[in-house]
Amino acid sequence: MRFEAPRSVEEAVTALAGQTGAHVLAGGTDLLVKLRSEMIEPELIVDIKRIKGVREIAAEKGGWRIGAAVSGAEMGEHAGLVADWPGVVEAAGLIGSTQVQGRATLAGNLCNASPAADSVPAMVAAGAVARIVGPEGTRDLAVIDVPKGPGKTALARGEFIVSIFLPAKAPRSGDAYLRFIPRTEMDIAVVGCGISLSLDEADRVTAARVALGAVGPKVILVEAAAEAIKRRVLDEAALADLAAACSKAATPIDDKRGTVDFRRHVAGVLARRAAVIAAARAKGDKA
Amino acid sequence: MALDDSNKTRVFKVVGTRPDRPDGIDKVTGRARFGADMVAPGMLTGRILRSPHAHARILRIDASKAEALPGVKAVVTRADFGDVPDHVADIMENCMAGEKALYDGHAIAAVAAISPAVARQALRLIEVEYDVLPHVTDVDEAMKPDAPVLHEGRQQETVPPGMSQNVIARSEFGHGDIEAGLKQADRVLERTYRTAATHQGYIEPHACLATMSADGQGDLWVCTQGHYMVRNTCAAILGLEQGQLRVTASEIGGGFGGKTTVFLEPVALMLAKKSGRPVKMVMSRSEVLRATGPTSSTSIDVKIGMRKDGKITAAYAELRYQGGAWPGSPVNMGAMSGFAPYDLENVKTVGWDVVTNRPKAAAYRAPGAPMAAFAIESAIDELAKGFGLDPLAVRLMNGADEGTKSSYGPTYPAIGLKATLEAAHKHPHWTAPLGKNQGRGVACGFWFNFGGDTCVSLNVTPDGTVTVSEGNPDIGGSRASMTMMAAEELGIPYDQVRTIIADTGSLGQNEVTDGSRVTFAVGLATIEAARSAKREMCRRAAMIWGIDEQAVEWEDGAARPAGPNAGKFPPMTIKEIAAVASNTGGPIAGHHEVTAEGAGVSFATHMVDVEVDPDTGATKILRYTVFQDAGKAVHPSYVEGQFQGGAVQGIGWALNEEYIYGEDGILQNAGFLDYRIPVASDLPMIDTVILEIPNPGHPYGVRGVGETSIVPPLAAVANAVSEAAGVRMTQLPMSPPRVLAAIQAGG
Amino acid sequence: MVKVLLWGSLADLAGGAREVEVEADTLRALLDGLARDHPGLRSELSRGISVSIDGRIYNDSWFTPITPESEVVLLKRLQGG
Amino acid sequence: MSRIHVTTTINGDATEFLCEAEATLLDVLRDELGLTGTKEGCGTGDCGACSVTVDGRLVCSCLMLGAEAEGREITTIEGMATGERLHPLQKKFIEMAALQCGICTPGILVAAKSLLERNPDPSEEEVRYWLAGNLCRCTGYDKIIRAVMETAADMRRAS
Repeated sequence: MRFEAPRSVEEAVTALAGQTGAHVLAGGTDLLVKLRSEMIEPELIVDIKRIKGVREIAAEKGGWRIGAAVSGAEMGEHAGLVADWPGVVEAAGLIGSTQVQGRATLAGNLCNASPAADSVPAMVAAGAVARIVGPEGTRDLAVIDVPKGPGKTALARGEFIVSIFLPAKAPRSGDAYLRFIPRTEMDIAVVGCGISLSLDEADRVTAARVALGAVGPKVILVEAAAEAIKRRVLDEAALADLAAACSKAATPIDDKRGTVDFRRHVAGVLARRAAVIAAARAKGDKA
Repeated sequence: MALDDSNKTRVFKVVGTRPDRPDGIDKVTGRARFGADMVAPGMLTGRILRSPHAHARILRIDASKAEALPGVKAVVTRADFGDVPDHVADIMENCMAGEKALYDGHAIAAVAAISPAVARQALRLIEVEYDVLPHVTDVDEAMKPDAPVLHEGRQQETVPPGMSQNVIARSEFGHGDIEAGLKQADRVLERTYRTAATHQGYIEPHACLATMSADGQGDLWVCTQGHYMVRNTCAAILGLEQGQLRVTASEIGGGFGGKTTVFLEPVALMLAKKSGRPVKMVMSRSEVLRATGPTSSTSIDVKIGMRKDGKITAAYAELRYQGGAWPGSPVNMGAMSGFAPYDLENVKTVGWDVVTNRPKAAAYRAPGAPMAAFAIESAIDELAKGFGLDPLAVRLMNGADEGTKSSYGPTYPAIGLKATLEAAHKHPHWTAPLGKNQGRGVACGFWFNFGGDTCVSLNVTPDGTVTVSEGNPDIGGSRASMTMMAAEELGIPYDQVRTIIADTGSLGQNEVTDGSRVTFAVGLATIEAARSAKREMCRRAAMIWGIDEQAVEWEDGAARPAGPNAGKFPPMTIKEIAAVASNTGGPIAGHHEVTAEGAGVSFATHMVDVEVDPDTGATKILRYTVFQDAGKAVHPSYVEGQFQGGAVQGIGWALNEEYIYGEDGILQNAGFLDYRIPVASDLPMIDTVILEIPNPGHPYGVRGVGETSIVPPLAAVANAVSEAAGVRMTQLPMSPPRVLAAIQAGG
Repeated sequence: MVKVLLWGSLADLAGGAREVEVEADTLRALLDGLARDHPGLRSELSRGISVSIDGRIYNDSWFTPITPESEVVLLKRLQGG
Repeated sequence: MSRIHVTTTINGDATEFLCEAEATLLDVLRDELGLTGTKEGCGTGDCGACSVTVDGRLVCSCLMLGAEAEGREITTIEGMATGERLHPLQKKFIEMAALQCGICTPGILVAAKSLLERNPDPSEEEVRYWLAGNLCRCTGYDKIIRAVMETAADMRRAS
């Protein structure tokens, strides 16, 4: 196995495209576990952290461009990003321990393509877009279209994600992400739910995106859940409809982390709770 | 000097204080050397190939390609060991499979190579041909007559005919007449409880470094709870003389019973022997979970009759414990301990020892007792609450006391159960208000506590300071306790004594650090060693003074003339006596070798408040208080630490920890990600109340404290969760899916 | 003679008696006497047992004194963790 | 296999080492540099025993390649005391019996120090969540949390 730490996107693309069994290293919190357990045996590891700009959070068109090597801890320390997309920041902040937070990245969480990735439902709810570079140049792809199934992504050979873009936050909008785990920390999500919504002056929902994690082979954007609350004030009835839509949309499996029934039910519970937080944020309440 | 000191009136100077532990600085600076921290020149890396099958016949092992790989210095399979004595045959089988692989992770072969990478590659080159057999991992399934059989011919004569060969033994304990007792009850509760297998979960994986010379001399550095056990077991397996194998215990990063046997050690010695080089072996976490440790999973039927005033009229339990792939689950201890807190006229327990295709159960803190307590304390709680009675009052009404004939036979001397219950009853925790979705649970627990072979050597240096050598690895501050007891007995300051853990060449046989024995037994031997040194120092002073040695007494670190000579000479301090030791007969030492018997039993009552989220089934521990009898707390901080640590391990067992096997018999959660031990944010502070009912079998009244604390929490948490959720939980772990399903089914 | 209390399933092996009497003044004499007088107990005795004498548990000490007044209870061999 | 040459700073000392591409920083610290105070409990980032700081950021050294250390500043448990002067956390851990077996202690001390550098006045909940990635099986965490809180209070008073 070889190790390279290129200084430019071009060098990185050349290295990745020129070698079968090449893996990208950003935070490394998934890659090194796989390496250690002999799940993968790379020929080449390309550390992208020394590429200019990948460790930066930059303002762009009213939104934020987050470099592929920005860690969860760095996101949590960025006041502007926290103010606009607290749900995404919290979701990233739920990945692993404090130690893992020092390294783990949004891009890595996305490319690992785990159905249970915490940041992905939050990014999907936020309408995030991944910027992908590769031998054919640069392209932008909605985050929801990046994972294709467990461990599978839409990235071609030689391609990697160089940044994630979170769009400008609309007025009177807010986002939130909640997950369920058996302990209070250190677990993989049994169910995750990200919600982004906007309210009018009468607190009626004008726009909403609801995404579920860990209840299907990849993140699920639940259109029916968004429809269930649009044009409504988030009262008990609306929240119940939201929860029901999420439970219905979930297509989970039984495994060591949870059962089908549990996941379906809790998908609704989390959606309801996350919606309340997102709505409070949209109203400007401290939450 | 008699053992039975008047310890009730004794005023201690050092014992009962909280000095800094002697190994503290090493452990906060990273200097302390644990199992994996040792190196030797020319050292090789040893690694083990493990079975990917739960149950398979090993048809052929071809290691020729691995042996041919450059950098590979030795390959070992079972064939290298030959026949071993009967008493270590099962241990040998567990360390290296013979004819069959009996569980996922069972060791099949091992290599020693010049680097971890070469060793890894070599393992892949070993070809093993398996005939995969049907497997069974569940205890109730394994008892069925048509279950796949692990061993033929191991069933004991206690098992009725016609049962599966997986049922190894049946045992029965108790007294009185259950049927007659049940007739006097106003209610008879019958329930079946189940608990999952859990792992000791020590943070330090097993590790050792072995060297072995052609002349049969070996050295082993190892993290273990008992290096004398390692020596004796390895010597038996490898056909060595015990005296030729020197084992040195590293610092040990937790054990909780899981390091009371060997796994890697005989293999490392064999690799070292074949390669002629030192071999270091360190397990990965996944190996630790797949192939060491766990405790039994259990299935327990309880039948208890209670009068409406709370009096238990009859108590019966049938306990089925699977102990993994070989006989020896801790079911007997469960069957003997479960009803031990109670004074019962009619009590009976039946225990079944069952084998399954899982790793061999190792001891885990009060082996067998927590599961039995979970079942029995849950049933008592349900009955008490059903009658609208105070569950603490019901336990007090039925509680065992001095003179009670215990459920396992003996009559109790002075014991502390009722003291723990009374302390719990008057503690503010008991009457604190509870909120919505919250519940409070209590439970009692019992443990026997052990003694065993123990040696301590105490030397007075020429400057009058003292070294204590003992043979039990310090797993949680025992060096401090020994130092304190030596200082107490000698009447000198704590900082004048240093305690070390000696290797197997330096002391006689020592039982492993288990059974909560160390502070009791090693403490007892330390005190006796100090007393023997004191007698010698009194004799030296008498020589100097020219008086009869009977007329000298020891007080506050000095020999003083007593009786008719009192005041005739100024006292001689330990330093003054030591300074002239060469002139009065030579170096001064005391030693004591004993099979310590007479460990006092110990009881605890735990109280816990929880909140259950009715929408997700998640449980939050809000408040926790441990009430336990310590006999005499030598170093109260470390006694509290034992209470707190045991409680939290029990909380993990109650809520989230479990071995999860797939249909294929493969362990699905062999890592700390999905084997979920409690993390800091899961818990509140764990309050402790230390009761001190002296053990008459120890000079200072000490009782073991390490194990009892894990016995009550499973039931205490279950009783609290059941109250909070409004539905009785009878299966562990009470993971959120299980609690939510129970709420939904019950509501 | 010393009265020895057997646990339930051990009693079955001794012909059903929960209590047997043995001529013994030490633990060793007790164990030898039990094996001699009750051959059915030998297999369990050889697997190792603990003995409670007046409420204290003994595993190995052969010459622990026993008197006719002692309360002697056989226990399954105990193991700690 | 050619080894990678890495120049880095460890506990303030300029350090060079050679490592295999797949060697983790933990492997390098323990096996190449003899800094065995950093422990391996799991190798998967789940136990925190291998905690170190890299450019002031708390990480698991088992989840970082040795090669990534190039040009970074790394601090391990061995760098916590100054000569014979213990860090206040180290002193408090001994005084309050916040360790039993001691295997998790180096990682917990490194993590707690990193917390107090960022937040000199953490709540109990903040300490518990910050340390959630540091498993301790012996203590039930009680005395650890208390020791960190008390050290924080002492350090606030002293500054």
